[in-house]
Amino acid sequence: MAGFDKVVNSYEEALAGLEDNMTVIAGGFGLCGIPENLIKEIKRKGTKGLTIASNNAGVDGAGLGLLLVDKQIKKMIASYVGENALFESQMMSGELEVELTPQGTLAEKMRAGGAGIPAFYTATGYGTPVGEGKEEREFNGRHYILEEALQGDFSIAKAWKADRFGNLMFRKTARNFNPMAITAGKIAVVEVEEIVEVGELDPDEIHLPGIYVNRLIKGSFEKRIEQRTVRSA
Amino acid sequence: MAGFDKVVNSYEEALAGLEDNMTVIAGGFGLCGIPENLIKEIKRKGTKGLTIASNNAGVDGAGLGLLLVDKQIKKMIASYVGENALFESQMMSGELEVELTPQGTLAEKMRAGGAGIPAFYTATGYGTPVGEGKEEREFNGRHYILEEALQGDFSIAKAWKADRFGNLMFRKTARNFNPMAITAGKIAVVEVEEIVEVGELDPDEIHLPGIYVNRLIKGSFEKRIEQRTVRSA
Amino acid sequence: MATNVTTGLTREQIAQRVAQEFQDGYYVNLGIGIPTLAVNYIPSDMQVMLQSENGLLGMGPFPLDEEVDPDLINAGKQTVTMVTGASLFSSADSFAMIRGGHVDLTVLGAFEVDCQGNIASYMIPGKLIKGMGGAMDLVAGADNIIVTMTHASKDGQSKLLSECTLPLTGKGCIKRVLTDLALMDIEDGKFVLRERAPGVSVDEIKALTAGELVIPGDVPEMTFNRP
Amino acid sequence: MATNVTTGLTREQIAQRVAQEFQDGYYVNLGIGIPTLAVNYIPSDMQVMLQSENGLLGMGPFPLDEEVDPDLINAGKQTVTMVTGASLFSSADSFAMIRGGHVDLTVLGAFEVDCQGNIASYMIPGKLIKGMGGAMDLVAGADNIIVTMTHASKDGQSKLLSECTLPLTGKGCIKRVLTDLALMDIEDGKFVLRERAPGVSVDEIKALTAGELVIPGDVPEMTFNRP
Repeated sequence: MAGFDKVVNSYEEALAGLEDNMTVIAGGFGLCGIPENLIKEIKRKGTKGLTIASNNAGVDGAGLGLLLVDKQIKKMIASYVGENALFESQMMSGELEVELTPQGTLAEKMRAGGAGIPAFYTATGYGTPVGEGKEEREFNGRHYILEEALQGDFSIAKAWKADRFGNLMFRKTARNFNPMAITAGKIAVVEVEEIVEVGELDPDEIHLPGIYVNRLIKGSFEKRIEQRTVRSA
Repeated sequence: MAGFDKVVNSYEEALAGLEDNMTVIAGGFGLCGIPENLIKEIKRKGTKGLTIASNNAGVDGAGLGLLLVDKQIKKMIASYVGENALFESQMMSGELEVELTPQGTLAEKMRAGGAGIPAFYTATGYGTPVGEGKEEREFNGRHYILEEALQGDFSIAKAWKADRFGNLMFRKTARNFNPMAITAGKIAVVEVEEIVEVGELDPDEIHLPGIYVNRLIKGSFEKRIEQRTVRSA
Repeated sequence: MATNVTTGLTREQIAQRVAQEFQDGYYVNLGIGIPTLAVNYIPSDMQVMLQSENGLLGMGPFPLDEEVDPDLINAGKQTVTMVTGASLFSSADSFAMIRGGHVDLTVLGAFEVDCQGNIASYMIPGKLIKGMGGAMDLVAGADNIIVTMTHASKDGQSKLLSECTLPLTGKGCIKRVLTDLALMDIEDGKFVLRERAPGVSVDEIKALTAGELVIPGDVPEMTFNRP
Repeated sequence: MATNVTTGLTREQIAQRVAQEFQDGYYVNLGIGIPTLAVNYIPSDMQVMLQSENGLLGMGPFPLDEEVDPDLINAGKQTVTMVTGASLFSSADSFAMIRGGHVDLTVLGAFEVDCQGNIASYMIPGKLIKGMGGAMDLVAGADNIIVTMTHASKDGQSKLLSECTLPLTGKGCIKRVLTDLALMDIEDGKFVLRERAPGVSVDEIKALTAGELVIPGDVPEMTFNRP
C-alpha cells in the first residue's frame, strides 16, 4: 500500500488483525447498507467473544445474524433486535449480553467516539431504564443524562462508491450508521460497490473523507430486502 | 409562503423580527462564505446590543466589521479577532465584550445547539484560560472540560445553491461554519447565489436539509479576499 | 371492569383525526402502524414532509414493483420512495434533527400513557425485549407529540394511568393522546378531555380512564370532514 | 545571559528538518509560518496530504493568478488550491477529525514550551489578544505534534522553560520540539536532546534551555539530505 491508496484485494487482508474479544462497530440499518461480505469473513475466520455495536443484529441467516450460529458474539450494543429467533434464544439463555441503546444515542455515541468527544448529555432516556446508573443533570430546566462515546478496535462498514484514497459516497438510506461507524474504529474497513480513480469524485460531494478509512475493498452484494412493500400502479 | 417554499424577496423580510439584544449565530470563516448582505441589512436596520457568535469578526469595513461602526455588537463569541482596528479599540475600551472560544469548540457548540445536545466534554482548553470556571472531568485517564451548547434567536448564513424548499449545497471552503450556524438559530436565514427548482438537487448531495432553513433569499456577493496569495506559472 | 367498547374509532378514523393535526409545511415523523396511515388523509391542498429516522426527509409512498430499491427503506425497514425535494443524511444527522426539535410533529403508539406525561411503549418485562429503536429519541426530542393508542386493553383495563406500570420510554414528554375513544391533552398532571369519538359518552371515557380526567364543560364530538 | 547564536538553523532548515518527520501516507496539519514551509521539502516519492482546519483535506499550492477562488482559502485566509483526491467539509467535521486524533502529524509554532509538555502560543497579556483560532483544538486533539520555534528570544531568554509563564494553549500535550538549535523530546518532565543544529554545541543548547535538559550520550548533528 503506497501513499493514500487504501485498496486491499482480499477479505482476509481486509480483516487481518481482528482477534477474539475485540470490539467491532458496524454500519447498517436492518439489512440496508450492511457490510455483508465483511460479516461473512468474520464468520469464516471464526473470531469469537466479539462485542458488536450496530443498530440491529441482522436476521436469522443474514447480516450479523450469521455470527450467532457459532456464538461469535459475546455482547451486542443495539437499538432494536427483533425478528431474530436465534438472537432471542441466546439472549434468553444468557449466552449473549445485550445493551439496548436508543437509536439516536447510539448514532451520537459513535460520532462522539470518532470526534474526540468522550461524553455528552442527552434528554433521550432520562427517567427510563436507559438512564439508570447514569449521571443526571439539568440544563436550562430540562433533565438530561450523560452518555459516553463508543469506540472500536475495528469498524466494518459499507459505502456505495469510493476512490482509491478511501473518499466515500453513500447511496440513499444505505448511508445510515455507516459514516459514524467508520470514524469510531481504530482500524476502519469499508467495502464498496465501485472503486473509481482518484479525482473522479467531486470534493464537495464526498460524504466521508478518506482519512477515516484504513482498508477499502470492492465487494458484490446481495442486498436482501427485509420488508418488500409495493403499491400497485 | 406556502408549504415548504422558504423564499423571501427582500432582505428586510429576511430579517424581520430581529430585535435589539438578540443573539445571532453567523456562518463564515474570515470573509469566506459570510452572509454579506444579511450583515449589511443588520447595519441598515441599526439593531443594537447584539451578541454574535461567529468564528471571526470581519475586518475594518467588511463582514461583521461593519456592525462595529455604529457599535451594534455588545458581545462577540469568536475564536480569532485579529486584523480589525475598530474591534481592537472597542474591546480595549470595554465597550465590546469578547468571549474567545477555540475554533473546534465553537463549531461543536453550534452543532450541539442544533442537535439537542446541551453540553459535551472536550480536551480542548483543559488547563488553559478557556477551561477556567468550567467543570473538569477525567475519562479513561485524560482530562476534559465541559462546554455548553450555543443557540441563537437568529442565525445568518450563506450557501452556494438552494432549492425553494431550502435544501442547501455549499461550495468549497465557504461551507465552514455555515451548516452548524444554521441549525443553531431559532430563525435561520440563509442567502445563496442561486435558487433552483425543487427536484433539481440530488437528494444524496444536499449538504443541509431544508428543515433547518426558515427564510431563503438570493443575493449577489462581493466575496472580498482577505489574503490574495498566488504562485507564478 | 370489562366494558363493551363497540363505538370507538376505527384505525382509519384515528389516522384521519391525526391528519387534522397536520399543518401546511409541517415536517412530521410518523411511527409504524396507525400513525403511518395518517398519510392517506393529508388534504390535497396541504404539503407535509415525512421524516424517516433512518436518514430520509421526504419519504414517499411504497414503490411500484419495478421501483423497489434495497437502498431505500423507511424506519420500519419497508421499501419506500422519495418525494420531490427529499434529502438524505446519516443516522447521526437524522437524530440531530429529531433531538434538536426541528421536526414539527411526531406521532407514535404506546402501551401506556399517564397523566404526568410519561409514556411506556417499548418493553413488557417477561416478554421478548426487542428494543426501543428511535422511540426514546423521538419522545425526548419533539415538542409536539401525539400518542395514538387504544384507550383500554381488550379486557377493559385502562391504558391511561395515573402512573405507568411498564418501563418508560420517556418521562414527562407527552402532552396529547388520541385513542379510539377520545382526544386528550395532558396538563398539570391531569388528562383534559378535548373531543369524544362519535357516539362515545363522557361517562364511558371516564370509566376507562384510570388517571385523573378533567372534563372542561361540553366536550364536542370529533368531526371527520374528509372521509 | 545574552549569547551569540549565529550558528542556528535558518527558517528553511527548520522546515526541512520538519519534513523529515513526514511519512508516506501521512495526513498533516501545518500551522502558519515555518510549518507551512515544510511542504517545500516533501520528497518526491512521498505522498503527504495537508489538512486545513477551515474544512479542506488535500490542500494544494497557492493558485495561479487566474485560478484564484474566494471560496477556496486555507486556515490563514490565504487563497489556495486543492490536490487531486481532496475533500471538503464543515468546520464541525474538520475539528471532529482533529479532536478525534485522525490527523497523523500536527506542526505548529509557540512562544514557550515547558518540560511538562505545556505550550503557550496564543496570548501575551497586555498585548492585543487576537484569539487562539484552532490551536487549542490542534494541540489537544493530536497525538503527534511537533512544535517549531526559536530556542531563545533575541535577547537570549530561553523559551524552553521548566514552567510556561504565558497563558497556556494546551497542557501536557507536547512531546517534541524543534528549534533553530536542537530537536528535543519531552519525557518524564524533562527535555531530552535528540539532535543538534550543525555547529551548535551541547553546551550552547544547555545554556539556552531553562527547563531540565537530559543529554543521552552522544547527540548527533542534524543532517539535511535534501537541500
